[in-house]
Amino acid sequence: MEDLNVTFKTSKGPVRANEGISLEIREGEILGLIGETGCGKTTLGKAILRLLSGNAKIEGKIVYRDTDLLSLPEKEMRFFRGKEIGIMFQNPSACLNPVLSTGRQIAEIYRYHEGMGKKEAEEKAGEILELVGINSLRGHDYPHQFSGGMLQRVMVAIGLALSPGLLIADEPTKGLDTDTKLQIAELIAGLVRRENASMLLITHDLELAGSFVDRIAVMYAGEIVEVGKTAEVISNPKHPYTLDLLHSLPGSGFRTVSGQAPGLLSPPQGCRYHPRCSFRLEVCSQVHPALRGFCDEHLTRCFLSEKGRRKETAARPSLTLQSAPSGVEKEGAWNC
Amino acid sequence: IDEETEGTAEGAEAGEGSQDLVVGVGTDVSSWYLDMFASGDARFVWAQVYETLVRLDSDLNVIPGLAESWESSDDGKTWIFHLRENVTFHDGTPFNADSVVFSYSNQSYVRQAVLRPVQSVEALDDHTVQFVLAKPMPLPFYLTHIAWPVMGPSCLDAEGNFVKPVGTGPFKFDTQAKDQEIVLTKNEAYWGEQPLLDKVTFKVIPEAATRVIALETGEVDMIIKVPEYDVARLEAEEGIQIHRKLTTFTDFLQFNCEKSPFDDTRVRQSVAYAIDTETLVNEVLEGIGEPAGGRAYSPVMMYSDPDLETYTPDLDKAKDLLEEAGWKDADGDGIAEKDGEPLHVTLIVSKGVWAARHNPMAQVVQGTLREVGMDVEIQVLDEGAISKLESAGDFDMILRSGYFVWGPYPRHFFVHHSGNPYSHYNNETYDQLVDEADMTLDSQEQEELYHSLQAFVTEEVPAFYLVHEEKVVATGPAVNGYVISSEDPWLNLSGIYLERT
Amino acid sequence: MELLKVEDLKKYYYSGLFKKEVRKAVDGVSFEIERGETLGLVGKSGCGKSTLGRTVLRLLEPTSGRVLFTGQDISGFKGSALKNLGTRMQIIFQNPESCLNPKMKVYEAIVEPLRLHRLCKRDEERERVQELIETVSLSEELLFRYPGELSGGQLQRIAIARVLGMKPEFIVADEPTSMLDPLVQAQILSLLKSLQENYGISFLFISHDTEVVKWMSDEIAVMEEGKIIDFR
Amino acid sequence: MTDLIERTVRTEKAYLAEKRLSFGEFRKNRLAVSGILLIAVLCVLALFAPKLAPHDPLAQRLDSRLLSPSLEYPFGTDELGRCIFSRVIYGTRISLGIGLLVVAVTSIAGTSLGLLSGYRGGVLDEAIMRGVDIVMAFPNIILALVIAGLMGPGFSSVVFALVFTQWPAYARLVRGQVLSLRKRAFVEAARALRPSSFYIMRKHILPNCMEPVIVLGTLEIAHVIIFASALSFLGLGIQPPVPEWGSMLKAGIPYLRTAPHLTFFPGLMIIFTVFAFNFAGDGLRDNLGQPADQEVLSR
Amino acid sequence: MWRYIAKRLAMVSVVIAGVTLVAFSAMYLAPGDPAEVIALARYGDDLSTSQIETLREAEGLDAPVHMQYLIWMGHLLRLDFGKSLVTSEDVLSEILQKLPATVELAIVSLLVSLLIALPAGVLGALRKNTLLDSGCMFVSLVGVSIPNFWLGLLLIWLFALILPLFPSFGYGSLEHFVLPALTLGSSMAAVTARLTRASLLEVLGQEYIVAARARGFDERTVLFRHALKNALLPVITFAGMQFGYLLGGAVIVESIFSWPGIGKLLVDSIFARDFSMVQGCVLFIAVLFSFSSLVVDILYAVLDPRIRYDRSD
Ligand SMILES: Nc1ncnc2c1ncn2[C@@H]1O[C@H](COP(=O)(O)OP(=O)(O)OP(=O)(O)O)[C@@H](O)[C@H]1O
Ligand SMILES: Nc1ncnc2c1ncn2[C@@H]1O[C@H](COP(=O)(O)OP(=O)(O)OP(=O)(O)O)[C@@H](O)[C@H]1O
Ligand SMILES: [Mg+2]
Ligand SMILES: [Mg+2]
Repeated sequence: MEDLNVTFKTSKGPVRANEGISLEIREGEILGLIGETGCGKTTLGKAILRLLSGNAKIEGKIVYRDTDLLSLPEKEMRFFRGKEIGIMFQNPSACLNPVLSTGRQIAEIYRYHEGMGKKEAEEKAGEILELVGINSLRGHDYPHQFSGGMLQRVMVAIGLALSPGLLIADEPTKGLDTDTKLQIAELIAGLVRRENASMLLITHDLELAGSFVDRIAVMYAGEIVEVGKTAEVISNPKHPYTLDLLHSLPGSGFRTVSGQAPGLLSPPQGCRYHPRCSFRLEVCSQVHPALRGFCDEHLTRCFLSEKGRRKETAARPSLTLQSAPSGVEKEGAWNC
Repeated sequence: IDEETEGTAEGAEAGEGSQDLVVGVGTDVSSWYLDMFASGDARFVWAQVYETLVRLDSDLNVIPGLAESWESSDDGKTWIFHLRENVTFHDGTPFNADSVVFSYSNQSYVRQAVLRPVQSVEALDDHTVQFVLAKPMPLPFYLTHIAWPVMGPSCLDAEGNFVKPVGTGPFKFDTQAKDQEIVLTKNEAYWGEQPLLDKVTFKVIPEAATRVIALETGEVDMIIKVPEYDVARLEAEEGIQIHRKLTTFTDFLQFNCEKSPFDDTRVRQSVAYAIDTETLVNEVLEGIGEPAGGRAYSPVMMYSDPDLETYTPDLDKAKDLLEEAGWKDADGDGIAEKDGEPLHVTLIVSKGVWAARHNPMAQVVQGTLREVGMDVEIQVLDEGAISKLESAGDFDMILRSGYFVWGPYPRHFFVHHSGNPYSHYNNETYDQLVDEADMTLDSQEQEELYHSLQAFVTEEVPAFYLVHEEKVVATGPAVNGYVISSEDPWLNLSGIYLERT
Repeated sequence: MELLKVEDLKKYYYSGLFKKEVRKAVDGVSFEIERGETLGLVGKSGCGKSTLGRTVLRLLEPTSGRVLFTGQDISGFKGSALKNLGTRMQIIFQNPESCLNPKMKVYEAIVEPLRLHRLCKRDEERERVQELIETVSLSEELLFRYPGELSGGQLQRIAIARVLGMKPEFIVADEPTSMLDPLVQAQILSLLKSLQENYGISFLFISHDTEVVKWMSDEIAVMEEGKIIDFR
Repeated sequence: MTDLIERTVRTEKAYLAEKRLSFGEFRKNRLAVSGILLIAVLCVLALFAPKLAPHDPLAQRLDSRLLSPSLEYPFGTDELGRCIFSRVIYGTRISLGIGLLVVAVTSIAGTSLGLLSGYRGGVLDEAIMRGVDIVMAFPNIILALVIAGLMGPGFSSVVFALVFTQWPAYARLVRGQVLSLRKRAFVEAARALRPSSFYIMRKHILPNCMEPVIVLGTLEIAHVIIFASALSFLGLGIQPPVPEWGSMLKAGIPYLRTAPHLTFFPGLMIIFTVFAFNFAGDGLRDNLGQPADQEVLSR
Repeated sequence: MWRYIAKRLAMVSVVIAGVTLVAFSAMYLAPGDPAEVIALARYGDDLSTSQIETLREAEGLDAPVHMQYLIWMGHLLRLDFGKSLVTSEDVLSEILQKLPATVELAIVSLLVSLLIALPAGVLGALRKNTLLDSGCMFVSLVGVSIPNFWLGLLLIWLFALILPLFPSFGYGSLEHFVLPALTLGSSMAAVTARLTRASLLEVLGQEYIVAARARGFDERTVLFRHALKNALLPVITFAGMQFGYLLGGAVIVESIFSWPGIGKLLVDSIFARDFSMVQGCVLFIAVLFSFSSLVVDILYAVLDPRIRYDRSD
């Protein structure tokens, strides 16, 4: 993805749900995407497959294995959906057709993509349902007869059915109890690894991300604010938002940060996190920081790190910037 | 008749192919038995299967039918008919006096209606029948009606249920598919002139426009009741022939003479002067028909008075008459008033088969009467509603047709007789004239009486007679030798033969 | 006296067009919740938690069993008593994406209960909505969007705001934070907790996150196959 | 405090802007605007018929019958030499009046009954739906006859007859929609607020099932206008020579092949009306709270 | 479901009782003395009052209305439909003779209308706001605005006379169906097409359609396997109603095409005040109508699994 912008036209003006997103998902990699709710994760996932609603405008470049998806005509886009790039939606109760039995909705995929017979496809559907922990007999049931977690798992089953080259999973484990969650996560990850496929895992579950994901990208208010190897980001977060996020986990004290995510209609000037940031600098409110490398493959969008300073949780740094941010780029001294 | 058709018979032999005629009619035959009236176009079919004792030729002259001759006693109360011999019904049973007795027995509905005065029908011998009446009556005229023909007693089974039509006519009943078609085949044993056709199929096509197209496409060879507005167009079409002849039907505006404003003869006369019946014929009916100008008897009818003075339209006269009657437009709104009441009248039109011609006629009448200051409200109603208003006397005018169904039928004038509950007209002189005419047997006297009746109606206007209708039949290219007859429910197929290319 | 008492509640689902199938989603459940207390409800996915939550509120007619709210059997409630119950017992649904009327804007969705129960004056309405949406950490710019134009987490918080506006005494919270990031989740949960402390609200709190349930609840019930097998 | 006021004012503004905007959207919808314009034209025709019609619609000129359109008679003359243009204009009053009134009343009544039936279910549903079956299976002509007999001819009896026979269509249609809508999650969520069922029907179900009602209603106008003329032949309502599109059409049928303009122009007016209401209906539907993005994304 | 069906079937008798009762009393309220009108139809214009009175007594028309209805009902229970008051034909056999033509025409017309409407509606929805959509819309709006009698005659003129492809009238072979079915079908098709379009548009805007696209299905699969079933609900209702209407109301088309159907029989009988025939027709129409509405309701439940009739959850 290069410099991806997604704007939704609304009655109030454009909502910039994704702004200047450049991100790559490598072959065989699981990339975790975390971030504040409403920051544009789902939008990003849908944008890849061009499934956004009519009022969305996508600009930039999305290249999948040498194909620029955004320039494809709608007809050809179809060949990338499902088989090449699969997606598990976030809201299963709205994304399953209420008048078709779940089994049929899964079987359909096999029949369409693999040309299976009806019988065979239904059997396969049963198998994959069993795989996500649902009795295959329930394939005859309709979505409204399923519990929230079961629908979630049906979504997973549908996403996995084709073992796509790239899987976009939007919170695939929400609403599942811990055991099932792990089981499902392992199932997905296992499959992806086995097929040497890639995955974009959108989640709010940092623990899950911690244990299954190769790299993590953190989003805030429509922008990527930090990307890096999982261990790096979790243990050594560079952006104050990532840090706050980690602190807010129930395990680490449930600490909350005051304030609310900015509206995407008119995001704050400068760094978008600055109103809530506890390390706020003067420049933060004026200049929009760029995403840059902090150390090998660890990028962040924060002025603090630009100076190569590691944040200390306790101290409030009193740094001032000497030069304009545009000049900072050339600075090569990045400490790891 | 014999002489006329001889020549065409040769033509038939020369003609190739089947002699199966297809006729498009508007309604099906719902009843084949004499306990009910053969309504609508059923009579055209009956006319092929059944025959009457007395018949009319195509110009409405009385000629022998199944009865070769007849005579009456001097008082006109006893009628003796001498029946034709060697006639057999379609099923082979002989036609004789018993079958006549059967046909005019008490179970035939005519005995409850117009033939009520008949006290007894008896077979004097095998081929002589005697009708005894309660009052003098020109019975043969009545017996020309095709809805009251002679049927074979064998049309009933042992229990007295109707099984199938058994007549003596030139064609035999073959099959019937309800509301689709009736198939008749040639009666090889017909007593009269042999029909040239082998088979006649009547197709039921209720919609006139469809009937016309069916003729144009050749799906049928002949259609009856061709709409006036299609006549000119069809005439111009190659191969299609239009046959027209004046009939006994006359459209008329019947007044409610029992209530204001039409209880005043002057007001009725004013209407008569206002309406230009020639315009009606020319502009509404495309020139088909003959303007009546108040004349009750169509010129084709026996006793129609050729010298009768009819109305010529005169709006000023009409207005004067109205004014004389007290109706004057005082407030200048174009509507006359009397005692402050505006001249507002209702005109009832039936929604039935006549609607197509009566609707525009009624509107023209409305428009015309408006000019003399009469505000006419048209109400298009179904028969039930009309009969209700009629018996309650809750109307001013009715536009109707068809009382004068066929031939020299003396009963016609009963329509305004005070004995008729629907007449809404009370005039002793008139009643007397009608009764007298009905009972007179001497044709000289009859003629005089009927002439004076016509004059009376024109003068007193219990109804204003508008248009004498013309019967229009169209035939396709294959049809030869058709001669149209004035008698309307009668369809004369005797001379027809087909030449298909 | 306990605020809510559930006695041997059963809810069976019948399905099948021509042949009957019965699914015993809730099969004889009894529990009590005191005022100001939270009962956590955990259990494997599909064990009947949501069904229980909805049946307790009588959104589903129970197959059998009783639900007593402040000592009264709510199954007999009608008319204004039932209407009144609306402001006292509420539920935050598990699937916010389908729980909002697709043709109603967010503002209308939040204001709906307020108007319905006349919980505030007409002229204070807007202010109240503003307040509510901010308590769930959302920006006001969302107010005039349709549900289809919001993210999962935003929908979920709107569902919460809508319920909070009524200041109910008892709330069934069916995985109220499943779509929220930890930061916001912490905010919302703290909000719920502080509301509980200030107003004595009781919760039936359904969640899969053991940490969260532990943090929220006074007591935890464990469900399996439609029955409560353990109280912790 | 000032903060609070400011905030209130702000939302107030937003709210108002919102309201205005939806009107703006409406205006943007070209189809809807053209629909409204067409309706306006019809209304002008109806209101100012005496000013606009070049001739007396009832004046017969038997010497100039069946004339083709000309400068003097823009739409030609009919079988009695009346100016079809003037008749068509005057006909707007009656046909449009009947069409609008009947469609308005039936759609409202039918929709309400359908809502009730579908949402409440049980005996009420059974009763209403059997009522629907009875009315629909019942031959309309009998009804027309009875009304004609009891009420006599007149505008109101036509309207009554039409309303009585046309409502079931809406009821059934709406009920079908309601049956599946009432099982939707958002309805259950709304039920949790414990409003009256009336409220749920009005606020949550109705807006989501208006689509077919609007479609049916805007198309029914044509049927109603035509049906009204069929009734006039039973002595109900509009009697000749009053100009009314349906009757004009019918009276012109015999001349379909020789003078097609007799049927063409009244037919055209019916089509015109149907278009007007359909365009407006489509606009209305798009503004009924259909989120802009709920549109198909095929490009 | 079985129980529901059984219940509904039982309800058919209520509908029958309802329709026939209403029809019976309405016929009485209709203007005119029934005996007189019947006599008029039986004996023609030459009526005498005694004939009317005899008829009134013979046919039991002198009994109070409710008694007449009860007597009729009583006969009906013994499956005796009586005889036509006007023609003395056996009501049952007359109806059974005409019913097949009506039902056949209704079915064929319905099929024709669906064959026109569904593709038009679907195309309209898929190519929303394109020329094609506007074209479909234009045609369908014109379609509803054209009265049957006009269209019917136009079709006859075009396809029987100008291009002699089909017979202009009659009933029998398959070709006879073409023009009447087209006439009836196309006027119904318009509404159905618009409904399909509107309903499909609504469904196509749903999230699960996006989800189906995400699975890589081509538009055809999305449409036929996913969207259409949802979109069909209102269409089915409407088609069901149309079918019912066709059973009793296609009078104009029947008479234009000389179709020997029950619609014309009914109307003729109404005008002739042929009570027993009217009652018989009304009864059959009501039964068929109830069945079609039951079928629609069952189809609902089959198409939309959320709809259940037996138990309300
Ligand atoms: N169709 C739309 N029209 C207008 N705004 C939209 C639309 N869809 C989404 N948005 C806005 O775009 C932003 C990003 O939404 P998105 O669904 O991508 O968030 P998300 O990161 O997935 O959040 P969550 O974790 O809550 O699911 C949100 O603020 C949302 O309100
Ligand atoms: N309308 C219905 N008809 C039939 N079965 C249903 C219906 N709704 C739910 N079920 C079934 O009832 C059982 C319990 O469902 P419920 O939604 O209560 O589970 P849950 O505990 O909330 O699960 P989750 O944690 O996954 O949301 C499930 O097996 C589900 O499939
Ligand atoms: Mg999301
Ligand atoms: Mg649940």
